[in-house]
Amino acid sequence: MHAVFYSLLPACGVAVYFFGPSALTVLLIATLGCLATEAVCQRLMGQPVTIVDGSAAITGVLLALNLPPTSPWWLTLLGSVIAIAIGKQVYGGLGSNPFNPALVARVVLLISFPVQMTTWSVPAPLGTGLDLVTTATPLGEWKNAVMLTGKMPVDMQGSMSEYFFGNMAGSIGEISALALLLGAAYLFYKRILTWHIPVAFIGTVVLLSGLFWLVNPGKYPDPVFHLLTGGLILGAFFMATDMVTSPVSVKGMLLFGTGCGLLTVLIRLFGGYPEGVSFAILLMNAATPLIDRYTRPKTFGALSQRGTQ
Amino acid sequence: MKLKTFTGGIHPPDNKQWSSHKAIENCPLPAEFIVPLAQHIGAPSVACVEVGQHVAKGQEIGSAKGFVSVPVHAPTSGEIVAVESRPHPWGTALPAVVIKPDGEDRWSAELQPADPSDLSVDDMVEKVRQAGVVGMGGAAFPAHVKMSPPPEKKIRTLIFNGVECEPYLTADHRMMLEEPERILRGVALLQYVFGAERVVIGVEANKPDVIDLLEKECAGTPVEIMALQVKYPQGAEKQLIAAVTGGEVPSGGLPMDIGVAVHNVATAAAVTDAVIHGRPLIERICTVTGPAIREPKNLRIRIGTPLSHLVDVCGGLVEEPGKIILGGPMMGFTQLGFDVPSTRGTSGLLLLRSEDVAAQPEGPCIRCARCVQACPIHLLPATIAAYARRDLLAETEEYCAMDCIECGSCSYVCPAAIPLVQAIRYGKAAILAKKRNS
Amino acid sequence: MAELLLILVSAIFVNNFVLARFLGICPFLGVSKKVETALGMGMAVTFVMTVATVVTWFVQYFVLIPFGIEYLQTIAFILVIASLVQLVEMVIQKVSPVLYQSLGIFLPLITTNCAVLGLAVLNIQKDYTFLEGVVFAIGAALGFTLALVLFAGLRERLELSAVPQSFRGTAIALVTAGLLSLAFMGFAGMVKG
Amino acid sequence: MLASILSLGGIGLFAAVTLGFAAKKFAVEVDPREMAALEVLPGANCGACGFPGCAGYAKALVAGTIDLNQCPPGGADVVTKLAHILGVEASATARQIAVVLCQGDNRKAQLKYRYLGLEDCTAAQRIADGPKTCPGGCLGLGSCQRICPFDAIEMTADGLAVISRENCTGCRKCVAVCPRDVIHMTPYESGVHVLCNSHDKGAVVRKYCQVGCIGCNICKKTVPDSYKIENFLAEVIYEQDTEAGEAIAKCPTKCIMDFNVGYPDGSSYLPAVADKPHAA
Repeated sequence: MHAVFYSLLPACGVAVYFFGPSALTVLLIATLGCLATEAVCQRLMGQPVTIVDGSAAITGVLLALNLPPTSPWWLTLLGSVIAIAIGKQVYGGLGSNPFNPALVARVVLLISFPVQMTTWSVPAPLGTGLDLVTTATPLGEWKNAVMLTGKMPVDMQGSMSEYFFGNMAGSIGEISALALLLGAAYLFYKRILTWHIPVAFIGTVVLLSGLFWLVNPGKYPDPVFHLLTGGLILGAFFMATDMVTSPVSVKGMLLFGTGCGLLTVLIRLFGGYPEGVSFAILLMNAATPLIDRYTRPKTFGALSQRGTQ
Repeated sequence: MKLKTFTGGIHPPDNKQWSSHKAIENCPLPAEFIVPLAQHIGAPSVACVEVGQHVAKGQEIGSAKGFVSVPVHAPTSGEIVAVESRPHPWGTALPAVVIKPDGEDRWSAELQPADPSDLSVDDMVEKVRQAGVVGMGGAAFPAHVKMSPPPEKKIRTLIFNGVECEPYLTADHRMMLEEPERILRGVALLQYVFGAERVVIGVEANKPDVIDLLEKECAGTPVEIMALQVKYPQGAEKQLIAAVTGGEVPSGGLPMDIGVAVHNVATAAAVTDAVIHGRPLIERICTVTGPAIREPKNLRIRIGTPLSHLVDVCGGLVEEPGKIILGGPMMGFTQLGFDVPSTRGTSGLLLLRSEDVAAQPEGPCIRCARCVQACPIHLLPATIAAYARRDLLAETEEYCAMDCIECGSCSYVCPAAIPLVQAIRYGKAAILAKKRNS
Repeated sequence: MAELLLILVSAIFVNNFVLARFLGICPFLGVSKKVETALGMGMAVTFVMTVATVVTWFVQYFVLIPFGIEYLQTIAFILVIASLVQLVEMVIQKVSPVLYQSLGIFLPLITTNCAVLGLAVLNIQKDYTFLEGVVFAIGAALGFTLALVLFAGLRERLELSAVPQSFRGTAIALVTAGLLSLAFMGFAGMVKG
Repeated sequence: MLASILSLGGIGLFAAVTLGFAAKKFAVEVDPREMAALEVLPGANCGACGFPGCAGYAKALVAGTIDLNQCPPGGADVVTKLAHILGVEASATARQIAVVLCQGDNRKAQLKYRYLGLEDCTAAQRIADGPKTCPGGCLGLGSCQRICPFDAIEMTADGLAVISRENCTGCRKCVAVCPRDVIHMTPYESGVHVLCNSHDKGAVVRKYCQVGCIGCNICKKTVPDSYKIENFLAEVIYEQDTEAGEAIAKCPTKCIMDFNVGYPDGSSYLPAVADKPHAA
């Protein structure tokens, strides 16, 4: 559990570098909020308080990484209460929740407070003294352009390399692909993550968006754009791979990842919301019990595939 | 050259360094032998001696009851002191014959050696049954039953289990190193009984000395020596068959259903003694090891030697043991004390210190699926255990709890220290009980 | 053809009858304890919805409108649906008593199931042609079944989690249903519903 | 106006005809009495009547293969209702409740080994006959408490099962699940019980339990017709237990208890205020 916490630190570092103190406050409020909520809930239910295991802290950081850098303190606090109380403790604490708590909070906030949740800001690296100017995320920009003109926006904001290092608008954790990949590599090294879900997830997104891109390059962005913008890498490596809410068998994980990828592209290209990763993962979390039921590994010496009854 | 193995399984530290270099020593006779009448799978034997009667070494003191049962023999010559219930390794008090050795250790006169060439297959199976030979790997299943498969089930491949994948234990290792000819004659006898075309001795790659020796001994004979990847539970019957032949024993079926038979190397040696020398199974190699014993040893013990005697022979205890286990740490039986006798299935006595068994409190299952990857039978241990603990027996059975071989891999890898194997065993027992009642 | 596909997809995902339009909530909560029962209920509702749409479409355009008695629409539709449910109930009791036992009261309750009546009325309001109406019905029914089976899978999983005493049963089911419809909000706006 | 009547009437008629035809084709005869019986039964599906749930019992009742008083949770009023439905004369049975015949919690009784594993008596019993030295004592791991459908059993802090006399409906599920058979069915009226289930000799019992019955016969001497001793274990004769209370004070290990006075220590249950009349 603590290893996952450390693997998120690079992303937080980049966020604080680009968005300055406001990102730091969001991170602190979210993490402390989650820890406090878990302690209160467990005390109320008369269970031993287990915030030391760090699962609430991880949910807090993940939630913060999903929020815009300028989100007000009450929004973050409300998000952490929802994540822990409704997302996890109501189901009985660690291991019992069917949905990823951080994503539950993000989607609740996105739908309840659309304005605050979509005020993005231009990254102002520390030392340049720029205050944060509000702007749209690359995905948001693309969706508005398609809505209005039916075509790609003419002057796309920033180039691919900038996206890679994080110099683009987006929620705190989404911006730098490099920092996230660094954290994920650490988790692979510690063998906490298996490759199945991220590879299936990202693979499906790249393939499908590539297909659409080939069919109509004027309208649909290329796969690399999809990869580096929005919450794909954060979602694929840290959100979708949350063990509690993802399938147990290898076939199940691959199916889960593919499903997430499919839904992400569908929502991004045709849906109402610019960012589809959160919804895709939540939907696949809902399908996990069924996936587990029908992708059981074949029992040793079983005559037929008894798993699919 | 990639070594063969099965899918799933775990890599626990093998801890064999305590005793793997120690030659086999004969264990001196204890003051008193307690020979349990129930030592094998199947109906326990019935005492056929009275208190005060004088018996010779190897004389039958408990006769078999039914086909799946074997007789029990006196480990030495001496006087029957009692025939009563005594503490038994299975945890409860069970009937046993208590013998006070007279020190002469005189073989019984009726036992005569025989020349295998003029014995028919049935004679051999009968001699093996009379000698009380059982599977020495720990399961203690009567060997003569395995040696008489129904005629339509032809055994094409005969596998000898020299894997010994259980950590700490080195009994088979030392026996293969020091008494290979006794084993190989048994192998030849069993090949004759089964008429198997292919004979394979499976040995894990962590015993290179044994592999070289056996390859030298078996050069020119049809016996194949196969080095297998070091992985637990390689020694489990179904897993060994999958590793050697690639075939899977059908769920709920037996190895003979796919034309295979598996015997422990020590069982082969016991068959030699029974058929050629006419001697019953009254002794076996047992590794006394673990951090809590002063001098770990590989002892040739007589069946029925109390554990307290084994501890004294190995120089006594370093400290009060946290756990006393008969067999290995993965599938062994935890004992309440040392006043328990050894039996035919006792492949080792493991004494762990208190800090070795620091119990971690059980945490919630976060579905990390490590147990799913570890399970050699490709089950979902966490799901089965969860259903079993809530007495949802229909789902427990639906998720194939009955196929579980209780090897302990899932409990070993579970980061939340959930007693998965105990929960599954509880589920299996509940399912069987429900079947019996309905 | 693309038009029909759009209706189908929008009925299953975008405007899911249970999770987006919030119709048919009582069987959604009542019959979702086991996946098999949920599937059984889904099939029964699919049959009733499809046939009901066909019949109500004819009743609307060949009986109510010619005679100018559109005001009787609700009564007529309920009459048709009720008799269809009666038929389904008999068939299921004969074919699979186990399913009949597990569905229990919820089988006859399909008659008053707002999803079924809602579908029939929506068909008329949207002026769907006969074919569009049937496709819409199949889409709605599949959407209902999808939501029901997903929810049954989740509830079966909750059987194994340590839900606190005060939340066990319907309480946790309602929370989970809320989160499930939250997830389905992702499809919002995907197709002009 | 006429059009609406005719059209609706027409649809109704058409539906009626098809349903009539279908009803014959898919006819499945169900005895209405079975439905009525099912309504009356408590529906706890506890299996005390020996049938897999109330539906099975209702079917057997209508078939007449079982008498009416086999449903303990239903008690007397269900018996009378069933008699009314089936038109049969009913023989009411005396109310029976379950009692845990043991006081040896983890402080009073000795443990054979430190048990680490499933919080379940049946699971613990499979390992060397359970962690408690006493062969018949309550293991206190809560199997009975979890299975009781009427929430009538609680576990004291020191691991002893105690059954509330008021909540227990006598469905016998705890008796079936207890691996040590320490829960016995006793008449509701009798509150006095010998709380021990060990047939070991007195000297052996003293070694592993402070409140065990040592078979000293004092209770039998004090109230001869209320107690009987069977190989070193005293037992109340419930038919004549009116004076059984006198022996409580005399028992050397305080093993006999009157549940109308108080429950074993550590229990949160309180005895019913009104003193229950003893069986005549």
